[in-house]
Amino acid sequence: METYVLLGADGRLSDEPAARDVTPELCRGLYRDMVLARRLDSEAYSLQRQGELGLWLQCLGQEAAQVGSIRAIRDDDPVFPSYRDHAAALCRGIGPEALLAQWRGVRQSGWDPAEHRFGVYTLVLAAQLLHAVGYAMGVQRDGTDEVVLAYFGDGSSSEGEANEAFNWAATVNAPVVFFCQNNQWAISTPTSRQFGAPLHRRAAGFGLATELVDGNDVLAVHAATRRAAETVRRGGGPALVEATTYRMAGHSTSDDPTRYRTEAELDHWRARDPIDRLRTLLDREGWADEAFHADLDAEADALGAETRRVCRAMPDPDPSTMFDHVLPGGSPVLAAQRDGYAAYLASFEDAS
Amino acid sequence: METYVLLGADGRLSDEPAARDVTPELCRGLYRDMVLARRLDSEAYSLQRQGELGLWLQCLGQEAAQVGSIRAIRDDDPVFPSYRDHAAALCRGIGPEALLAQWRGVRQSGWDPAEHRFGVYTLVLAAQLLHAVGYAMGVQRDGTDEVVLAYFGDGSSSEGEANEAFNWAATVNAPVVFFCQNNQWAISTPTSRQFGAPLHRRAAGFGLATELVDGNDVLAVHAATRRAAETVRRGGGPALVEATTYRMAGHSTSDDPTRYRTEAELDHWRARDPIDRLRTLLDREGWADEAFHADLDAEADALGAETRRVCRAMPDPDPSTMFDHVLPGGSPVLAAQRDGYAAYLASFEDAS
Amino acid sequence: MTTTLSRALTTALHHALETDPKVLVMGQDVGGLGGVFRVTDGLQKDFGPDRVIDTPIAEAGIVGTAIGLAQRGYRPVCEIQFDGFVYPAFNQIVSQLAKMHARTGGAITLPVVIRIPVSGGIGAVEHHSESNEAYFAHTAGLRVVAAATPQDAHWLLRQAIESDDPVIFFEPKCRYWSKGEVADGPDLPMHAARTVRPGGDLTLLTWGSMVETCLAAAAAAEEEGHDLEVVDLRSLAPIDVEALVGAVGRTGRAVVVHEAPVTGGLGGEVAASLAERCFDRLEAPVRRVGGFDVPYPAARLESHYRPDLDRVLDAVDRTLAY
Amino acid sequence: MTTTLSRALTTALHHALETDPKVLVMGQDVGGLGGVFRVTDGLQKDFGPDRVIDTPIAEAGIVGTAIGLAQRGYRPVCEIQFDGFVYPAFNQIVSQLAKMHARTGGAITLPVVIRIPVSGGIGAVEHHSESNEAYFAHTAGLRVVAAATPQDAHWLLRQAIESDDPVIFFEPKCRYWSKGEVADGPDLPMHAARTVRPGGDLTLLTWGSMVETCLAAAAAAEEEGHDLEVVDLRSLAPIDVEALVGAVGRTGRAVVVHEAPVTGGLGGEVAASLAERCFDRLEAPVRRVGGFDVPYPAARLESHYRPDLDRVLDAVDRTLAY
Ligand SMILES: Cc1ncc(C[n+]2csc(CCOP(=O)(O)OP(=O)(O)O)c2C)c(N)n1
Ligand SMILES: Cc1ncc(C[n+]2csc(CCOP(=O)(O)OP(=O)(O)O)c2C)c(N)n1
Ligand SMILES: [Mg+2]
Ligand SMILES: [Mg+2]
Repeated sequence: METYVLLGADGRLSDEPAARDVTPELCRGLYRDMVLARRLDSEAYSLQRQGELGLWLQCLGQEAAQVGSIRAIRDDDPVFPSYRDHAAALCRGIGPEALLAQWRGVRQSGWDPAEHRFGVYTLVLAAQLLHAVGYAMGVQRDGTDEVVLAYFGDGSSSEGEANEAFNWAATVNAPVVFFCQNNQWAISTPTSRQFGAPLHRRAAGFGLATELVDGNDVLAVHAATRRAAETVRRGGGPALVEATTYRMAGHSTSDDPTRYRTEAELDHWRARDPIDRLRTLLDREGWADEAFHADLDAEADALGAETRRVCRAMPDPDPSTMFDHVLPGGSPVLAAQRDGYAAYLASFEDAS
Repeated sequence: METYVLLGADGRLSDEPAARDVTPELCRGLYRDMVLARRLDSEAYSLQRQGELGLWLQCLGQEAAQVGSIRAIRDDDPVFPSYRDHAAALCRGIGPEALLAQWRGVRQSGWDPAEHRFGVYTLVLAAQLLHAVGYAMGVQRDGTDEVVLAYFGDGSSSEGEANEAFNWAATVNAPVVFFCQNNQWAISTPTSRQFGAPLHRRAAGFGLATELVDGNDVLAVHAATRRAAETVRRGGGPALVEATTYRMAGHSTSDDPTRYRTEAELDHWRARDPIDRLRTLLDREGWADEAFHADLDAEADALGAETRRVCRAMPDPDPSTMFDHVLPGGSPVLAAQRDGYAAYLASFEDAS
Repeated sequence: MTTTLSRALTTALHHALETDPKVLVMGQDVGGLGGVFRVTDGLQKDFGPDRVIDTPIAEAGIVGTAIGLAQRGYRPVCEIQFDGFVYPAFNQIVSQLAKMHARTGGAITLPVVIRIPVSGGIGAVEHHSESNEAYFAHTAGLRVVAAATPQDAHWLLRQAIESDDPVIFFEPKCRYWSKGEVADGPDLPMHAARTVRPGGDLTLLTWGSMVETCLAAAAAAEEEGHDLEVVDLRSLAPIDVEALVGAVGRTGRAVVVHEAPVTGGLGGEVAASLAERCFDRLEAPVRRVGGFDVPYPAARLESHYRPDLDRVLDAVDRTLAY
Repeated sequence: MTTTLSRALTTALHHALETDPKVLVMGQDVGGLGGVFRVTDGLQKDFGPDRVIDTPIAEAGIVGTAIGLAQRGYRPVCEIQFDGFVYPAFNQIVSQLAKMHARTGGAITLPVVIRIPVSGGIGAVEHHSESNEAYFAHTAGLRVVAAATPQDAHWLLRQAIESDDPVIFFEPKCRYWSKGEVADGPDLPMHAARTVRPGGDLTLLTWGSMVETCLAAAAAAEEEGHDLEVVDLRSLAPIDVEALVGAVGRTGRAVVVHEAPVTGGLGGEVAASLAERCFDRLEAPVRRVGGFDVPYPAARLESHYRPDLDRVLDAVDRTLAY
């Protein structure tokens, strides 16, 4: 299968039929999404380095894969993300406070999935893929036409649960698009030690419709995901999109990628930066004027400032919240533990 | 992919090149293996009905798949079976006592895997496939040329662990042949509710070499498995053979297959009986004389008689054996429990 | 109505499917076959394959897709075919099902019930007789219940399905065919322990398959003049600790009985709580009777592995004699 | 030699790889990266990728293939990246690894070690701070050990690798960087508890990450004139019950401390055993200090969730005052 490309590494549009659907508005919108995501990502990275966040996993380099895919589905299509999908989350209106809370350690998740139709991050690899399939079975039973989009990484594809999800979706014809951001690495493990055949081929073997797309080409990602989603929406059965991209940063702020990959490899991918590539097109075609860029810079600066502000402003949670929401039906044992701990804490205050 | 057939349902040899390797000796050997297996299977079934066994899972109808495959590998090639692989086990010299012990409830497994190069039955579906891959990694490290054969069923292929095994084997190029007896049913669940695309296609997607073979054609199974095993042995990477067959009996002696499948379906498969089919060839070609059949009948009768005898002769195990072999390194806690229970039992004898 | 425990479950499922269109039943062979224990018998015929779902053989898949269905507003009741086959789903249960409500600050509720036929006593082959309640009872975020009678089987299951909590629902498979009365309504909430038999000399604390054994032991002890109380915990998480403390506070002597290996079993939790809370009332150590610390043995040995009347009475005698 | 706990593990692995060609190290990122905690740092360089194996991300696969390798005569030491990621392997551990020796009547031995960085205290995100020892300690057929010091990290690991038992090996990740002495030889066998600090007034029973906390509590209590004993269980299955009974038989008072949720935790087993075996010697109920029955909370709350010096002392004070 050939990798689907619309916008070459040189920033030129191919003569693919889908290129005709590319409009200046679309490009400006996708460009804005990517620029804002990169700003949030780099601010969060800095905040982690300053000790304001416990950990951060950058989406640097993967903006096209995320923005292109989420902008290709409807706003009411539910999304089941992995944990590095900040660009996609931003597109769904999830703000910096919600995005940073988990990594600051003040909450285990940041937003209400129902409000944004965007699930909470899943740190246990591949678990969300089965949830997506189940949710899609619900869509089938409700007789509505949402398409469920589920993100995962190349490394996660080796988990049994990922493969159960592919198989299950194919068996019940669930309306789900599995979207793999194949960023070449799973922490220090390259894809060559993760699978023996390309993932898109495996997916086809399970009976999924497949797309292999240049994940740093936001237009190709957009077109391929749209194609996949529309097939699914028409009842054509589940699909898998494999987007070839690259994790430009370390796995997380705790990682030291110099231990396992070369500067030459990074250079190769730097030349394929998804934002630069679209910028080249915008510039050549004259689709974005100076005012657009000035506005966008200002917007990014504002997002950066807001990110820093809301991050530092997040207070530590009250200890008693630990006992909330464990069992919706409540439990006397838990209530006793909560009250006991409150009394214990109060005893210090009494003492002092 | 077309199903590979050598001996048609009408008992005629095809003009495939591999048909030239078919010798009378081979046919007589395979025929004998199948006939003996069927006898053991039906004796065990009767013994269960008489209350001598707690449970029995018949291999009725699947003799060709098992005999054809295990006879296609070397005697020193290790095998990781599922739980219905009595015909294969018999070929490895595992006798009726060993085969029935587990189902009589006197032991949890019947034989020493090292002695027969045939693992114990695995009742937790698909778990053995990962063991097979690990064992094959050991073979790689030892630099020897065994090929590991691992049996599993159509239903088991939906388990995450099965798919981890396929992927892992492909990734590390493990010398393993996965052999699926696709007998159309997993208890009451037909393959249509188990996967959305044929298993052999999925296997190819993982990067396994694949064969799709008529599982009731013992000659085709033999040729296909041999082909697969030789590719693997030459370092060509792991393979999967899917054998299309049919579980002629219920899932187990506890099952009532009339609840979920039709007499017509059974009739269809009765006409494809693997033993009858080879018999037709033997008869037409004159490859087996009356003496051969008379000897075989006698041998089968003897096996049947031995099966009944050894089954009934198996004594209940001593309660203290329950405490043996829990931890090779031993444990004072366990020793205390064993001694305490022995003393407790003795207290009844003292009392009486 | 007098019925078997198995049938009491079937009618509970039937009622739930009938009254709430969001309720689904899913699992291996639950459709045409009606499950290997026939608990779901007839349900697919009445409610169709979209509500009574024959799944692929993938336990993580069963629980994982149930979680997704619950997020979509459904109330899945999953069947795991045998106790020993729940482990492939352990990750989904422990890290996803149990934690989702808490980790989303209450934004997601997962009203999923996982039915597990549990424990031994039916002469089964390996992996078919596990008593694994302790794993789940130690997992924060799960409610764990064990039915011992048709009445509880029916009403506990209905309560479990109606509850918004994720519930692990244990069905003692050796009791599926036992008959009993099912009343017109529940007599207790889901979390309450039940005094199955009052008594003043010693309290037997138990659940699931061992309730009947303990009742038999109490009947036998009565003939020797001992008045044993039997308490069925019913709810294994959270445990109705106050009820247990109340009971043992009165009798001053207790024996905990379960099928799982004693070491690390839930009996330890019960005994430790009682030893702490009833310290001054206890006249003898709380003894535990349970399986040995060995894998469940071959069927011909299971009568030695599982606590029976004699082993319970042995512990009772020692405790009374202390 | 003074070294960190992490380094003490590395040298143990290095020694095992060097002396026994059958020993393998396998797990996610154990090769070039040296593991996320750098415990396997440098091993792949020294022993090559066939002996220090970077695996696909498939925990069932890691344990399942290790079982196969062990059947072939190898001695795999598996690394699970974090405690919360062992659950996908639970089926292989509980139904295969733990039972294989018994179910084959001893024909198959599986000398597999599973290393698990465990417990909290490092400000991690969810699923990275679980204390899940109770699941394994309740599983017959497994040996479970917990290292608390560099000395134990090194020697327990070497003993675990040399042992033919399947061993779950817990490493307290908050102690990876703590330094301590590693002697030239083991001072105790794998199954023995250790009295880390003698004392006559009360026994603190603990393991893993909490040993240091208990020692600090004992030091603080000393200033108030209380002489606390601290016992490190080390072996969580089987538990060295006789040693615990001996200790508590002397002091008459005990507090069990662990990070896992108290309910159903291994502290219940310890407390129940002591309450039974030391019934007449106990002058106060055995108290348990542990995590609450809630999913491990967000990092900013973990200091409230994990037992600390004050919570231990609170339980000590109540027990002494009883
Ligand atoms: C079940 C499980 N095992 C291991 C981990 C530890 N882990 C976290 S991220 C990661 C690599 C994931 O790689 P990939 O799926 O390619 O996603 P990427 O980080 O590249 O976006 C690993 C092994 C985990 N989170 N969950
Ligand atoms: C993990 C697991 N889940 C469920 C079961 C219960 N079970 C036993 S056999 C079986 C059907 C297996 O079908 P298949 O793999 O096709 O093998 P067959 O019985 O047809 O030979 C099921 C669901 C099991 N043994 N293990
Ligand atoms: Mg990746
Ligand atoms: Mg089958």
